[in-house]
Amino acid sequence: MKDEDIRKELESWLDEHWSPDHSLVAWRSILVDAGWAATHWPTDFHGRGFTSQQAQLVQQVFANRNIVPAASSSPRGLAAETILAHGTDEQKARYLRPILTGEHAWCQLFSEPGSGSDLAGASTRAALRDGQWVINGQKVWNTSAHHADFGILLARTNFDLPKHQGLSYFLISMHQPGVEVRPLRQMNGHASFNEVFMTDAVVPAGDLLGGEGNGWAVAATTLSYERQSFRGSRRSAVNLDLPGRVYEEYAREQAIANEPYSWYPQREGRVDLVMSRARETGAIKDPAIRQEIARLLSMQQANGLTAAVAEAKRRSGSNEIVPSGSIGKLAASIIARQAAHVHTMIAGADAMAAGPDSAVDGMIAEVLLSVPAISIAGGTDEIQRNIIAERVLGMPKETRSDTGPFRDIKRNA
Amino acid sequence: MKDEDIRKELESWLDEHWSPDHSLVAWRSILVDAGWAATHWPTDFHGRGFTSQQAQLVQQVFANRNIVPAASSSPRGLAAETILAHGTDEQKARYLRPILTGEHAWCQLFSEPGSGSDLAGASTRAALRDGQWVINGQKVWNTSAHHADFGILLARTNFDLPKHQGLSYFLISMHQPGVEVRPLRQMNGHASFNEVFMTDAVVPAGDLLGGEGNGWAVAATTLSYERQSFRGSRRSAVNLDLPGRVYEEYAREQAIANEPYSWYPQREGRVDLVMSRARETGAIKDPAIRQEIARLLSMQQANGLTAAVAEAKRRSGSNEIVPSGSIGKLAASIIARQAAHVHTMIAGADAMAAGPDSAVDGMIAEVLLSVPAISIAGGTDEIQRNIIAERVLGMPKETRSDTGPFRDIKRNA
Amino acid sequence: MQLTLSEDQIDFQDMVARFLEASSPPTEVRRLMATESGYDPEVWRRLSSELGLTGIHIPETWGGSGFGPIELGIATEQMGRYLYCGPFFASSVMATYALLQMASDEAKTALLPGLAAGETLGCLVLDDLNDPVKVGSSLAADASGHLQGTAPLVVDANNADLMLVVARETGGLGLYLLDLLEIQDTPANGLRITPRQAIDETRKLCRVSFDHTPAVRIGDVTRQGLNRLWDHIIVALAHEMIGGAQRLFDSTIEYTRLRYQFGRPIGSFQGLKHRCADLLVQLEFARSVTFHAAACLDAGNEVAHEPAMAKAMASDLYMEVARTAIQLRGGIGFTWEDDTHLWFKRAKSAEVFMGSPHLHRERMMTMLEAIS
Amino acid sequence: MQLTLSEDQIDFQDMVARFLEASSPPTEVRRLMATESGYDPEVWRRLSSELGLTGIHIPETWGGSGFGPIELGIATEQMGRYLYCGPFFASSVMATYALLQMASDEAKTALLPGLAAGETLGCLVLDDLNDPVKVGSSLAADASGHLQGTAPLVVDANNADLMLVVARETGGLGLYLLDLLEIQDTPANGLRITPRQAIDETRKLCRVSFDHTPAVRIGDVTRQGLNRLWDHIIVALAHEMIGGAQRLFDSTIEYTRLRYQFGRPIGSFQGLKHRCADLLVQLEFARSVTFHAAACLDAGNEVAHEPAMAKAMASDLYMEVARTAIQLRGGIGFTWEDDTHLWFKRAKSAEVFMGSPHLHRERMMTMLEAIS
Repeated sequence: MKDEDIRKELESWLDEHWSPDHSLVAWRSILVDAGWAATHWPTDFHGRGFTSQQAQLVQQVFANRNIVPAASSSPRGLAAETILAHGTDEQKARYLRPILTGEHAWCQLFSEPGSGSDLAGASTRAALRDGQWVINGQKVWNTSAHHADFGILLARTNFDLPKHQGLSYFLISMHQPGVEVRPLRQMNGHASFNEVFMTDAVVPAGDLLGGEGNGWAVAATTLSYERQSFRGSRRSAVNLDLPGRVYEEYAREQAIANEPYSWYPQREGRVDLVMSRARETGAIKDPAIRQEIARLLSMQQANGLTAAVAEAKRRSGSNEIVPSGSIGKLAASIIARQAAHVHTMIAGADAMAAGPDSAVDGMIAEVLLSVPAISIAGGTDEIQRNIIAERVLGMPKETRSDTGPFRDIKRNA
Repeated sequence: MKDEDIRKELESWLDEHWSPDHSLVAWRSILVDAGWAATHWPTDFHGRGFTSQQAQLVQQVFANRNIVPAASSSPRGLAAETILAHGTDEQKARYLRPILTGEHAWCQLFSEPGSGSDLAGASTRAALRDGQWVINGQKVWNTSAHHADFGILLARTNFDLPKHQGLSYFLISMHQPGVEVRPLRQMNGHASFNEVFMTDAVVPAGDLLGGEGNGWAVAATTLSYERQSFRGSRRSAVNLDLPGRVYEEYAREQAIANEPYSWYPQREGRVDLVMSRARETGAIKDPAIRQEIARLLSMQQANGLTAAVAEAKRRSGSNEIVPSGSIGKLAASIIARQAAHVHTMIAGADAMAAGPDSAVDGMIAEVLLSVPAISIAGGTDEIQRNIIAERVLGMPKETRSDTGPFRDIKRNA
Repeated sequence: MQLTLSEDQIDFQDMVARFLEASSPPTEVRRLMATESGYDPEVWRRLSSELGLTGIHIPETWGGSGFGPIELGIATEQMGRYLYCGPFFASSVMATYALLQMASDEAKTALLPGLAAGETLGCLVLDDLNDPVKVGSSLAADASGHLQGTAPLVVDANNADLMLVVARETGGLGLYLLDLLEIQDTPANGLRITPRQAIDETRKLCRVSFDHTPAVRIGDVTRQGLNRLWDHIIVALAHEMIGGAQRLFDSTIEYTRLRYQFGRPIGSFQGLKHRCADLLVQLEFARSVTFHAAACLDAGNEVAHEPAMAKAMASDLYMEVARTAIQLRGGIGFTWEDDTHLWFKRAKSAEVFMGSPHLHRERMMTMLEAIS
Repeated sequence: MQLTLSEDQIDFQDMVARFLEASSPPTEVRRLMATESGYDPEVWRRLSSELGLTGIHIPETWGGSGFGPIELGIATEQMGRYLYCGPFFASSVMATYALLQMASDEAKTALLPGLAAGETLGCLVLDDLNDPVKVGSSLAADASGHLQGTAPLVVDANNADLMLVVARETGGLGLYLLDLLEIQDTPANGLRITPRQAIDETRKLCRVSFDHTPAVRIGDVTRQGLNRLWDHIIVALAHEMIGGAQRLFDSTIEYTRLRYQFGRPIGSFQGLKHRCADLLVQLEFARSVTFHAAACLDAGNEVAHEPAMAKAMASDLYMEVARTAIQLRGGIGFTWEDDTHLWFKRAKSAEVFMGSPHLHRERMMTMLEAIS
């Protein structure tokens, strides 16, 4: 199908069906029924089998016309793509539609306190009892778990197999007595994450995804989608300040979805504020500070260029090894650290203060207390360096200490 | 014996016997015969069994009166102490005296091209054939090997034992056809070291030291003496510019002994030159350079203080864990690197030039081309960091990959 | 010059450590930092009267024990280690040193005994906390001793009974006293003490402003004297930072020994080992230099670069240790629940308190240039 | 703006690489660096006439191929990689750019074709190689065009047929020409070219001094123009450094894979891995910025901070890679026999050539301030 044909068909369909007076769910139901909610999905499941270029074109039309799209916030999207890839027809039929309409919110239950850098070391236990899976264990770093209806869960069904082989992947209802969600406050005062405690929580046999013992392969699908969304913007392309019920409800949904990420720009160091701060405070005249600003802005621009070059090469289908996401992630960490250093130098003693009456309405203080997260979240700097060294540079791996049956591997109590 | 009595006895002995008109060997022979050459050695072997404090007192008297002492340059001293600790009476009788008189020069044959950081991985082969040891292999980093009469040699007598167990320690004559010494030029133009190639070189059965298979234990004695001499000055305490045959011969001996070390101050970065260079060039006015000078001088002073504190604690017999020599070694490396950085900043484009008509008669250029050695020689920075982490901080060791029979350990071809 | 602690000093250090170990565990730190005053009066009373810490560096004539910067450093080092919450730094370090070094004998006699006993609490108002050269740029006194202007950052002003103010005056700077109990009764005194939110909640901050506020002039302040005061304060601060850094460092090493990932303790990974080894070198450096700076003050050296050097090194070291302490703990180290952030925030705050590292390196160079 | 090399540019790069791979192996580098001229005329002839490198960035009017800074950068990057020994940087980069940017059309017409063809060799005499602002401080021309003064560091002056000199004159700076073949015949010309020992023996250095030496004025030099010339030269230099750094980095990674200690390849030790990963980030950064700087020049941007940024980053990166390359090789890396030091010396020399990193960071800030 030609791009122009797609555009024409969609535009005329929208002319006919779009109205800001729908409820959010009603509008998205119309979208799903007409096959415009997830056009890159297969025709059997709400889609049109479009290529990702075609799907992007569709999104562009929605954005241009300022029309509310199907629900796609992060953990929701990861769940949908993973179910699409590994689910049975029954699972797809049951779970995909309410994800697109926004009726079901999802969360991701992978990380555990005992296995932060080592997802495959999960020790949450899933045991089949009386035809259903009984789950016991603790998960952590679960964004939006307190708003979620369902979770994608990585748990161990066999402790006698090597660690990657004993894992299974489940779709778990968050609304049950065995699941307790507690907010987890961070050192910067925000509480963007949760801990999830599962005590004899239950998953019906039909909600095992991808088969017993295949959890790591299924999780790999989720993680690969997660990495792809790393560079994407979290902000909706739609202007939310328009009249109409669907806009109001969508704005509310977006506010909830974005709330955990409000401090993320600070976590990256707010390089954008550096020059104006240096001018306001007069720090721009301090040669020692100028050196550090120059280093920071150099790295920042270099990182942007490096990413643009990688993107250009990817698009041109070049065979050259393109530095992976790990380089960008490690770079972001180095930049944020230097930004915090520079903001500290610029502020001087004022950096002792926090809150609304401190520099940039407390934003500088929030930077100083948020940057330590960027070198940890989503894989520590140390893990990124290992990946770069082994996968990009081809340096030899170390002998592993975590082979053999999982139960014999030394791990945290 | 009281210090005062020692001093009196020595002074009156010296009054009677010392004369600058002796030949060097003749004077040292007199010293040895009278037991003043190595007073901390046992009475059976040229010594008086003095404590190290008493021996220091003796040295002090020699220095105060500007009297030439027994021969003691570095590899010679290491050989003597090791023979004293592990040798048979025959070996001691044969080798110790000519070391003290200076008639025999020695060199150390431990490092190999294939095992730089890993002395115990030596693969030079020693095989017993017709009642004598036949040596084949290559050694490297052998200071003064081209002036040496004998070498202390670490070689492998058994390739089927684990690596530390198959080594033996030999006393080898350098004057034989199977031993070839080649000078090894460094990137800074100096040639302070040699490579030594041994092809069917021969060691009489009686010159195995400490028994077959005990090489690592014997080498440990040598290495411990080597570490102790790390902080000591290499310069003679004696004024060499005096008339008299013994002074002339001693000056010649010292010149040969010190020649390989002439660039060592440059290897350490010549921090002493920084302030004067900064003033002369006007770099002292550059705030960015001032920051780096301040960092350098801070580290330099801190290192001096840290060493002084450690020394004070050692002397007071404190039980506190005193940061080991590895910290000092690593610190020296960090300081030298920063010194090179600072000298480069100060020199600017002038740092492109070298030789007598460049800065400080070429000394700055020599600094820039010599500092890379300090973080390698005598144990790389990486090895020092491992030692600090494991022995000082008690962090857990990694699983070893070099256990089992030596012949099965992966190593360089 | 003294290189190591004497036996008496080690005993004193142990005593302070035992006291704070019992009275300032993290649970107490968390409880107190959430209060307005930020301290426990009973602990303060014992620290002052039983341990005599508040008067340790005050001559016996004025009710102290007559020791000096080394002993004060021992005390602040332990306070940094246990993150002691209370007005010690404001009152016993800043205000007391200001009196000792700049006040008239009359004022010393009147005020030091109360501070030595911990019965009165002082604070020191400086309108700039970055650089001694800038002090006096926005706070001035007129000929009748009335103060005008603002000091944006004053430690523990909310807890103070008396306030020492360095203000610009015709021809220079002067030291002024406000008795806060007394001035409350003065109508329209123009004094405003506004508590401020601080990055480090264990150390209370206020904005203090004066609008024709009556004060008493109690001493001359020369630029050299102010530098010297500054140096005394930053050496006590450097000790505090060393104490905090050591604690974080020790606990981090311990953590790497006990925490397993990929089937082995994370402390066995060479990447972490090398980082910790480098930190140890930095820690030993900063510690040696800080102790030496105290010894230089103790020996009465007039102008010395060592205090600036110590502050710069201790600041860089503490931040680096704090950063590493969070990093090696991973996600858990970034949580509120974990104690690491309490020290991290102190490290960040202390880094810029009384001058950032680059500023002290510049100061140090100026002094070194002057010497030779 | 261009982000990646076009196919034609990649072909060009491959061609240059193949040529240098064959003509500039380390054995040749070692042979040539020990000679006085430091280059092989036959290789120079092929590089000029067969590959056309000497004229790559010269407009076709003057005998070149009409490409720009990107293509020149491709060439110098490969020269850095293979440590090509020859007067390319002095003649084709420095002297040619000086003519292109500052000379009169008449002078261009007279001189550029020879340079483009590689038949004449030029060099550029600047009395300061640190900072464009300082150029002209010790070299002056009088009204009759006689030069007086000294330039302590001139690259390849010993090989030059013609010398371009930036000299102070009444009211500013001017560009002067000395035809060295011609001037030999002038008695008492006052010109002295003294070869100097260089840290990097693969790039020949001389001291050049003038004592009432007759020269021809061929162009105006504004401060802005000089800055622009400087920026063109340092971008070509940054490319050269990237090429050298990449070569050292690749060979070092390879070494860590093949070298065994303690029964395992040293590249399996995490300490080394993390260090190499950090270096790769720096390398990618410096490479992106350098290419971008060339693209900015190519696009004709008037004042841009990118050249200064590229020089600073490439310098720091190259030194860090060079240091690591020696360190990870251990003792062997410090020997003359091993090739690593050849690149190390180029790295050290290039670090300070045409301005040290801190100086370019300062320049970059000045330009950034001017923009916004």
